[in-house]
Amino acid sequence: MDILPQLIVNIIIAGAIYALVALGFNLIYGATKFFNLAHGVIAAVGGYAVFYFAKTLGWNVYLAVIIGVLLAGIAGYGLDKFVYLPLRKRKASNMVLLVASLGAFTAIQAVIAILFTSQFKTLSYSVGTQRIFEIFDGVITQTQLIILMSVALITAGLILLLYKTRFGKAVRAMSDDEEVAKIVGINTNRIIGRIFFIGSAIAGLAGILVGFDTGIEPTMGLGLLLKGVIASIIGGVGNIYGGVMGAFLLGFVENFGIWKISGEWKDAIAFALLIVFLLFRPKGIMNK
Amino acid sequence: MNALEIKKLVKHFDGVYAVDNLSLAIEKGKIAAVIGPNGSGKTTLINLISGIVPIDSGVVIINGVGARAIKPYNVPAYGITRTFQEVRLFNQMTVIDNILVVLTERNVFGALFEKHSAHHLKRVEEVLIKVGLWEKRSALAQSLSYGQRKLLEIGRALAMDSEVFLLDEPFAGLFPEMLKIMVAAVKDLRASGKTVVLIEHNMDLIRELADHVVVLDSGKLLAEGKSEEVLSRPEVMEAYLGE
Amino acid sequence: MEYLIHLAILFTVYAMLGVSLNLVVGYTGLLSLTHAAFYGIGSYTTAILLTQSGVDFFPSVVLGIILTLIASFLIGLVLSKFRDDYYALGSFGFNAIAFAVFLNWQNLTRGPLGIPGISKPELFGIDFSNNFNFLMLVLAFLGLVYLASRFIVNSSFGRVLKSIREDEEAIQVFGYNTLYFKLAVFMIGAGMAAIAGSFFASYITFIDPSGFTLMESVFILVIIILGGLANLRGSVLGALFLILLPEILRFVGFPSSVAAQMRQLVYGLILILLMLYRPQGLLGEYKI
Amino acid sequence: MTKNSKIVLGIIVLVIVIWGGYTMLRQKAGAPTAPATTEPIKIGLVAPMTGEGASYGEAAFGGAMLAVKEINDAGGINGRKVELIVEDDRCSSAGANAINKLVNVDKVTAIVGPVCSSSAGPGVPIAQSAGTPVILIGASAPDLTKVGDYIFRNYPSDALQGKFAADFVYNTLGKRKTAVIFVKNDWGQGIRNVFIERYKQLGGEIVYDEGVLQDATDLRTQITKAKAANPEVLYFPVYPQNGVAGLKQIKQLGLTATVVGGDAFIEESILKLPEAEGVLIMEGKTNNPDDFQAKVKQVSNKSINIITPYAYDAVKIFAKVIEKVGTDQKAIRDELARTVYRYSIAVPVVEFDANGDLKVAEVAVKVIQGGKTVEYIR
Repeated sequence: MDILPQLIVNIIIAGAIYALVALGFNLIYGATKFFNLAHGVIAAVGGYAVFYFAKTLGWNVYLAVIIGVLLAGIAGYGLDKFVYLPLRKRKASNMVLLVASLGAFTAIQAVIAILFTSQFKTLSYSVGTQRIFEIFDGVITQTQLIILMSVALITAGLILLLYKTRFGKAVRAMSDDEEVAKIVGINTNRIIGRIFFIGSAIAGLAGILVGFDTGIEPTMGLGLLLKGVIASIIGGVGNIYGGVMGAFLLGFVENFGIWKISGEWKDAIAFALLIVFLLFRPKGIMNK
Repeated sequence: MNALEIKKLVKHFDGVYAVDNLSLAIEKGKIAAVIGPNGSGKTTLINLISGIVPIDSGVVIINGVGARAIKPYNVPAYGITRTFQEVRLFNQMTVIDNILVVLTERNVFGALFEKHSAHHLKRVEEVLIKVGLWEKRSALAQSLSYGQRKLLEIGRALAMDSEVFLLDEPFAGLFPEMLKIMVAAVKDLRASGKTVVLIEHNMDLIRELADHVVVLDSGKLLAEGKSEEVLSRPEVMEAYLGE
Repeated sequence: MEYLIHLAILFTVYAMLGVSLNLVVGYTGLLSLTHAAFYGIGSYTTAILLTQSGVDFFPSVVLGIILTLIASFLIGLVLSKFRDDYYALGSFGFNAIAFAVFLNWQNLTRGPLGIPGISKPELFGIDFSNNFNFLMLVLAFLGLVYLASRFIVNSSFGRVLKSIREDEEAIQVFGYNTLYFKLAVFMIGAGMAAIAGSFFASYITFIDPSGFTLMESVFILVIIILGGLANLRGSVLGALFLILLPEILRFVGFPSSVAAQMRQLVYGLILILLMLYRPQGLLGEYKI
Repeated sequence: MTKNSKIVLGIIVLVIVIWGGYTMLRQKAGAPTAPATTEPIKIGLVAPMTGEGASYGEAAFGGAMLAVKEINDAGGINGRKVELIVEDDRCSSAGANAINKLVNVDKVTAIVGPVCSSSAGPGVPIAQSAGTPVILIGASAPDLTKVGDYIFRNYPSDALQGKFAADFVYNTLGKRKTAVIFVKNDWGQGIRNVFIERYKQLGGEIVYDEGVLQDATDLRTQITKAKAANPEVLYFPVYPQNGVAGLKQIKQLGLTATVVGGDAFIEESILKLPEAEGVLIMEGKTNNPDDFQAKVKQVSNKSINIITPYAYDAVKIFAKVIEKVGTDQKAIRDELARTVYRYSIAVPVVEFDANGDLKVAEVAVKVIQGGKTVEYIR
């Protein structure tokens, strides 16, 4: 049996999940220029919100998904409002923001574990009936197709948002030079707040979809975050296309790596890729 | 004899020539002013000579020694010291440490086991008194006023006792009192036979100080020569004031 | 009392880790998150030599330091190309790779099974399997590490390190090849971490890869940020506080099943609040 | 230099003070203090209450709590209540802190746990040297009980499960080609080593053998590789988080080999998974009946899994022994070594061998059917 076709599909699925995380992460990085480590745990917030509303309260799943996405967005917005914004006002360095986001990560993860226990949970117990599609000898499930389509839609949506709206213009002006943007009258803090909302909502969606595909646990954020960050950096941090490209490249290298070496080395392979990029192409594939 | 000579120096950023086939010679023991509109390549020139920015092509000859690739940490070995346009001090260190740090061993093990000789401390004291910061010696550099920071930076350069000093806008934004100290410091350098290359916008100061003037525009040499002669040329004034 | 001695030994080990990391992070401004890797190399060297060959404890410490110096030389060489948050990420990557090696190089490390039965040293007829004697021994070594660090930061070398932290380019044009300085301090810090690792392995008698994860590096970083950057006493204080805090929480009597998550929550909040109100840490002299 | 000498002086003073205090306290500690008979009997529980293994800690907590509640509701042990002191070990070397505190500060009579070998490794030597009896409830690394005579385990060691699985696959199922995907931690690695050694010894062929990280949920490529090796059986000792994802992916990728899991699969998230239907489970015959689980749920509404009944049993066994011989730890140890306990939930009978491991531990083969495990019948 030839495993190559399935391997390629596996790469696409893994890449799509990383891309979902990287998209929001990159958006936020583009506007704020710091590594928001709390991004990973926001994904868990989305997943657990759906778990609570759909499983515990028994609401309609679609409604729960919408609430989950919104809640994740609000959580991100709140973090910005109460932690990052005061720090920015104090002209704190990126490192301070990084460490603060690490604190937020740890704290929120603990809260989730207190509320929901640490047990691994899957959002869909009914995936048995899920349809499976075949593409050239490789199989992909409905959820995974939805993930893939979400990546495409969100990428397109973000491009539209950034290049076709006034809001997007302001965001780009700010990404280029925050000081200049302020001078021309852009309320940068309000824009960053909204960016946090959007980016975090995307992260929430990532958490929810991962929850449907495999499952959720309070510690899920770290793995997602690290892969998302690596994808962003090798793709070109702050660059929307770059994050997506990086995600698929990471999926490719990881899966080829564990095909040729062994699954135990997966994380090491991912980080080795990161270091290689930092050394030889620190700005990523897409950025000059 | 020329203290500093550059030949056919080229540097471009993303296709834009910041320094374009520039050749210059600066005589030892003189003050040379580099002028030109913003973006004419003045700071890039200093960055190239001090190795902060790698050279695309061309040669820099310092005290008769030619170099194509200059590493920043080799610059003092060529006898060059510089200051920065936007003052770059070691902010969270004391005033005295800001100067002491440039006087010590360059070698890791040497630095580790060095004991400060009275000689070093005496030198720091001399310099700090000269720039009027001796009283402030225990303050953190970040707590100084803008003018004091500029003076501390020039003090740090003076402590190096180099042959050639590259000063990037040393007088900009100084109040008269501090300006006086700064002008005196620069004149002292010339008096002790050092060479000074400075970037400056203030014409009165240039007339007062400079022996030699270099005019740059878009990375190219527009004019060069004795200051009174160059500054009286109409095309120079036009290029300069037309910015 | 045995319990207090136990905690004192752990505190001493972490104080060593904190002091050594502070040389790198606090004094030189390199946000290294790979300290647990060096700690691990020291631990594993001692553990393997003590259980599998007849080598004594002290020679094993020396060998651990040598191996760590080699590893830190190579890692430091790569990391010296990076700055700030990229440095943090790159170093994070090396910790992940080191963890993968501990986990997967089974012929050497026994992988996830860990190495049991590590013995305690004996010297000049003093038997250090008595915990109290052992404590005195580690304390003595902490003293040595502390004095060495003190000597380093007060030397001209230390002054150059601080200037690298403040403005690396500016100190370069004064003739310092900063690469050598950064490498030197990185290796010194790593070597000290290896000493801490050897003592830890010997004391705890059992090590496995789970002690040298990314989160362990983060924990050491939290120690020095809390205690204060560029302040050696701060690192000792930070270690004392963070080792004692969870133990004190054991006595406070939260509802048992929540207490541990509460502790994580407290860590997270400490980080956020410190960054908001005292980014240089309790005794710190330097703000990141 | 003055600062340095101050510090040296400070360290010396500190050393002297600690040393002095220590010797004084040690002398005091020697004096026997007769405990008032109404004082509660303290039993420690060491389990991961945070970190990746937290669901096991919660599960152990529920079981132990239920046992304590039942004992106390029935009037305690000889009139003395039981107090459970829970310590977190994060499945890490913090187990040494936890056990140290229980032994030296709380002065517990006995310890239940740890659940993880990575915590028990550094932890149990402390209990052994202090002479505090321990019943391990999940830490299954074979070497642990060999640390000393105070260390017991009511949970079958890894050796048993892996060996039994190999025999079962080779003899009962009659399959000769097996792929192994295991979780890369002490538990998974231990089982895998024993399995492969035994299976090869029997004459079987291992066509694929790879570990996955404990937090891995994308096992597609490993499964794809395993499938390409055409195994008849997939031996799959992984944790629930790997299992939920992995079992789904096995179905999706169309790997049709018989899946044989480890006892970690006995957990709600796996059992309720449609893809888990028909998966075989090797378990050191753990009973975890529904009515028992329902009772646990009344005490703690957190995770319940395979560890829960072991934690329950361990507390109950200690209670019975203490009832008989009192709180003298040496007596407890001696009594444990010869006790035969027939009321346990998890295993039919608890009787320890010379190592302190279960003398008779049956391994059962179960199959997941309709959200539950049922006896496997060929």
